[in-house]
Amino acid sequence: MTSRDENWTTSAISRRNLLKAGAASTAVGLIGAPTVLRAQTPTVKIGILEPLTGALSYNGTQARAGAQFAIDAINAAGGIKSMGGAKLEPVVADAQSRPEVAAAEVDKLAQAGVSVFIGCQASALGLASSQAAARYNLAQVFDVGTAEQVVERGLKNVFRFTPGVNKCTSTALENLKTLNANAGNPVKTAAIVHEDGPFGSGLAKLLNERLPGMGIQVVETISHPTPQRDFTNIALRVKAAKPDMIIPSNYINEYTLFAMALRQQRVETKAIYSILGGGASNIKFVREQNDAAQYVMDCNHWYDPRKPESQALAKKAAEAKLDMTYDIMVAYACIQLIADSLERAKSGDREKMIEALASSTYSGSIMPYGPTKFVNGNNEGAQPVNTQIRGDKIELVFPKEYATAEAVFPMPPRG
Amino acid sequence: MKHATLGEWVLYGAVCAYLLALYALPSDVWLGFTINALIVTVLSIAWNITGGYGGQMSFGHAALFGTGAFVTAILQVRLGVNPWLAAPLAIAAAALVAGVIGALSFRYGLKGSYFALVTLAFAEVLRILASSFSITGGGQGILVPYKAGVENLQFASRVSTYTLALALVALGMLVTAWMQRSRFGAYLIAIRENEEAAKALGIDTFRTKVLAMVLSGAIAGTAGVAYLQTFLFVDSQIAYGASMSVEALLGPMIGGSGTLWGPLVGTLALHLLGESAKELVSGAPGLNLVLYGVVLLVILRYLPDGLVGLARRVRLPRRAPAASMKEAR
Amino acid sequence: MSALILPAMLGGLTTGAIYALVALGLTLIYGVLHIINFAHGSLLMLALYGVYFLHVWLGFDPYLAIPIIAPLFFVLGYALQRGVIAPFSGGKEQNVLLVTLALSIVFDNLALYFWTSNTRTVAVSYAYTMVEVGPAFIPLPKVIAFFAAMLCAAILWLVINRTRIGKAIRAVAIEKRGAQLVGIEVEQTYAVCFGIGTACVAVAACLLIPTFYVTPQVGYAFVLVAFTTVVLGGMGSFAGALVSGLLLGVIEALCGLFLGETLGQIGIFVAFILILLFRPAGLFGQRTA
Amino acid sequence: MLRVANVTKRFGGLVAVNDASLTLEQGRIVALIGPNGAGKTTLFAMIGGFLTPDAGSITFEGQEIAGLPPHAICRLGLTRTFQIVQPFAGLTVLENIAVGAHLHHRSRADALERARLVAEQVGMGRMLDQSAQSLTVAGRKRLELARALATEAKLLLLDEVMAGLIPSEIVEIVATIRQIRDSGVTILLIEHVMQAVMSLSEEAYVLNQGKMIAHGTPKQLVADPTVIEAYLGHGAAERLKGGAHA
Repeated sequence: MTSRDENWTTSAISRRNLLKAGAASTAVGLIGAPTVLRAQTPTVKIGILEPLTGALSYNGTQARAGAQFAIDAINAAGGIKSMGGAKLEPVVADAQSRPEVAAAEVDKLAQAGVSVFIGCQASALGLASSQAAARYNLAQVFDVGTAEQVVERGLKNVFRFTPGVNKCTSTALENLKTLNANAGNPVKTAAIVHEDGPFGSGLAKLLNERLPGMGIQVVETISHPTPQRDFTNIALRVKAAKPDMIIPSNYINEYTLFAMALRQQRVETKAIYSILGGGASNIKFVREQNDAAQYVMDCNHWYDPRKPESQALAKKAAEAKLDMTYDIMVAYACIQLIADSLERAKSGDREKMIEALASSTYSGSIMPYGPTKFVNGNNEGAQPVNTQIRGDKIELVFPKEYATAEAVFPMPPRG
Repeated sequence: MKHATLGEWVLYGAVCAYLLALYALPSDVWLGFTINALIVTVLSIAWNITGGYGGQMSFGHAALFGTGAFVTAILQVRLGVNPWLAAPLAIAAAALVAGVIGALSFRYGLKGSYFALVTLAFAEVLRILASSFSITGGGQGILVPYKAGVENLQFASRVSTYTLALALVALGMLVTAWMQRSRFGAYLIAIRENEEAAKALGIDTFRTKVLAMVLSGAIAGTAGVAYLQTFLFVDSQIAYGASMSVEALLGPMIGGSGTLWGPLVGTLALHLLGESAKELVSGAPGLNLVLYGVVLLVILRYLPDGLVGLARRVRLPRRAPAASMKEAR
Repeated sequence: MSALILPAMLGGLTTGAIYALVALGLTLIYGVLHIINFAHGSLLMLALYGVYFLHVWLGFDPYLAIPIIAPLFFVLGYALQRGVIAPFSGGKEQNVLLVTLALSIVFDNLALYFWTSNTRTVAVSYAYTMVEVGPAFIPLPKVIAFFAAMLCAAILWLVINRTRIGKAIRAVAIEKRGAQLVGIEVEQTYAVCFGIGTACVAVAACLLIPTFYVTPQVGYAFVLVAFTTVVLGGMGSFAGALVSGLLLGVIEALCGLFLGETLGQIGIFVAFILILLFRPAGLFGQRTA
Repeated sequence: MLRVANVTKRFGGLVAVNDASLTLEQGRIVALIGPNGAGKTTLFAMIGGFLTPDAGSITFEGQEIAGLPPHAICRLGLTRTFQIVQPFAGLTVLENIAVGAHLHHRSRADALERARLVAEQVGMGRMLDQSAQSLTVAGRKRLELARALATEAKLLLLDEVMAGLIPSEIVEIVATIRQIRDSGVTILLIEHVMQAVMSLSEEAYVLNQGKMIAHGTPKQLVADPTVIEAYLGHGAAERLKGGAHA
């Protein structure tokens, strides 16, 4: 077994606290005698709303782990100093990969008295949860929620720390343009293969609009459902279109099958350039399908691997036998952002949290982001980076200032 | 109609007391939880008409639920129709879809597991269509802008949303109660019990079954509308995914299929079970659903007639069964 | 596009062989016990994990795992029918459906708890060994699966038509009461039947994993198609399951090619609905109503 | 009232009913007899609309009904019962009968009222709240009859309502059937119990291997050699005659 879920005793305890909070409040209502247990040291409750079961449970579980690492690190470093060393206390809730459950769990988080919460991996879940949280003036820091609908609703409690699909696409295209230009523009045609959910579809639309402007013709756009059982056909279509570059955008299972099919059908291209691709930034894919994975490039959420905190996080993840995925990094960074806002707000009050987040200029997270700047809930300081699979590692290759390796573009012909 | 037994009085009394208590002690957690359960209850009531009373076990009620949700969303967002007008149109659309599915299936004599599978397939077809065309938002789904207000059929307060959901459940149960006492209901039950005999007694079984589907579709569509107006977002997976179809049938089957209170009792019980399981094995996601599944198995094993069936067997001790039989005219 | 038709069809045939493999066990269960086994996908998932761990822990090649996994799953299936499905459903068809549904919830989430939702794949050297068939390259494991599907169907046919237990199974399938009267133990036969069906799904898992992955939810990807295959082929017909599995693979491949993969899935379900409406006994079944 | 003319029904290669005809006058009790497998139930199924004849015509009160669906035929006033009883097992006796009564009574109360009357008529007044499942064979046969009667049919097709009953029960049901006829309902019955046929019916048709081989009063028919042969095999009439003389 490679990555058996560790025993998250801390979060288990907090789950019980949540139950207690619920029970206590019921008791309050019933008996009318408010007896809230006070903790010895001041604490600030942070909600972690992730899909821990259901279709998205892998991402959700990883994100929960990342948030927990961050909370442990912050507490170990003395908690929130402006609040007398207050400790962060996670309150974990399972969104079950279902929007209505995500919304209902927000009620519980609010009841449990969280000051802010992070979540919840998929846009559909995040849309539902932030809508519910708006009722409580409760801020939600989005770890991943790329659909632009997230920040188009005018909700004051939405803070998407990571880049959305628009930003990811434009950065990916800029980076691609640079890479292509540096190599003497070998890439002139592209095929897009994307999952048919919110993120893949939105992305494909954008790419079709913008690639031609860069001198790259889109010769094939193929959408597929999740799950898709067989990629032979898609590989064949891609092969027939003879693109210089393939842009896959899907979840890890499909990404794995697609990469295998490309290799099996001997599809030769100059580049596999994925945007928010589920597999290309997943070390598991690299380990298990190493041949198929070589030189695959991805523009995705990724941390700045040179920061000491990043390295400490990587070490912790390895100790916990967890694969280092972007879900962990992003959740970690979101907690960092929250801790910074708490320092400035000097209070766990929800209203003040929203103010503090809205005025944040934080730039100390593990992510390679500029100063935080929320506009309509969208962090304009956020940016994705390019990674590339090299050997058995995922290297950051672009932008230059964070790079751990030189990009190889186009990729060398395969044997 | 038979008289309710002591057990039934206690069970229904407890359910009503719980539902009313939420007004006295409004807790957002419990309100939110119950709103979800009530919306599913409306869908369960729909399923119960065809599945419980009519004996036509559908595995694709998501097709009707999703149509209700999608049509309201499309009318509001794409055509700017007011939700008060969009809702009845969506309900009509769901009824129409139900009628078409029913007419096709019953015209060709599908029943039992064949009917279950064909309804499942219809829901899948709709799911694929919804994720393929831009009118339904393709894969991105449809987000309805949040504009709280009675005129927009959106409620800022939980209590109002709850009242709406409760009213819909009450309405659904009234329709069911009416049906139980009507000729249509008698015919539907007769078909469930023995279709050949029903035909011989002058019942147009095809028409009756299709009508049941239409009625069920309208109610399921109502559930879809309620879902959309509550969560303001729908995509193909939420609307037409298999999980809604399963939710639709679990409640009545656990509560007591073909009974007036079965969908409400069963759905509430299952949602409570789900929550308790979550709290009981907190911190170990997955185990809660294992527990849920195991309890489900135990209910199936020991309560073959559901919770309502259990309640029916609980009588006042001094009243001998024979005596009560006589009284129950 | 036209140059792709033939390779797509060949690809579809090999995918279809997997559908057929998964459906073979299901059609036996459906044909004899007349129940919708919703746990079938979950059993496939469990078998995939079984093969995976045999490979990772003990270095078993997936194909060599067949003689271990298949008997194991026969026992599992037998025990499930005897110990859970039969007693818990009380013999009611609708309850069987719920029992298998509940079982699948239990299995899927046990897997999630113990093995997490990590995607796991088995890296075998021959996954990229390609066989050239006319204009198409087909991965060796898929070619193996294709022929194995035929072999499995043939073996099942022999077991059902040429052995004593097969005779009992057929008798029970046709007339439960009558079989009981002539001294066949119906419950025992049901359990054996469920066991064989489950063993089939285990074999399918061994053949599938070299070109696929496993997660706790992997069963969903196959369960609906498996039902379609069973109905299309005629419940209880192995030849039917084989042919319809292949046919569905081709339908899916061609619809995917011409309608796009998203809309193309519709092909399978439309075929399913049409078959149910116009020929509910399937391509190879006798109409019984 | 009912006229079956040259009706034929084939199942694959098997001809179940072959060019059979019969006529039924209003207000009579007519029996349809014949050995097992003669095609009686198939003929009933065609009259009731459960099967469509391959050839021939069936008219009820001057209207062609061959090929009409069962419920439409029932609404015209022609109701059949089943040889193998088909109760609504989960319902009570009263509810079972009320289903039939609903045909002409939309309101539940009226249908239940009518069902009670019918139950009294067939002697089930004391079993109203018993579940149909718990009834004895005789009870189920009665229920079958009661349900059909509750549709206020003008013509009842009774398919072996006496099979499996003990003699005392047969006496009771014969009386009931006669009473029903006296209330103005015409009756066509399939019956094996010859004693009942003899006492109950005014005329009878004999069906053998799908063909109508004889028609007459029951007395005439028992003396008819073709009928005896149909039941007992070739040469039986001769042997019987010989035996009688010996």
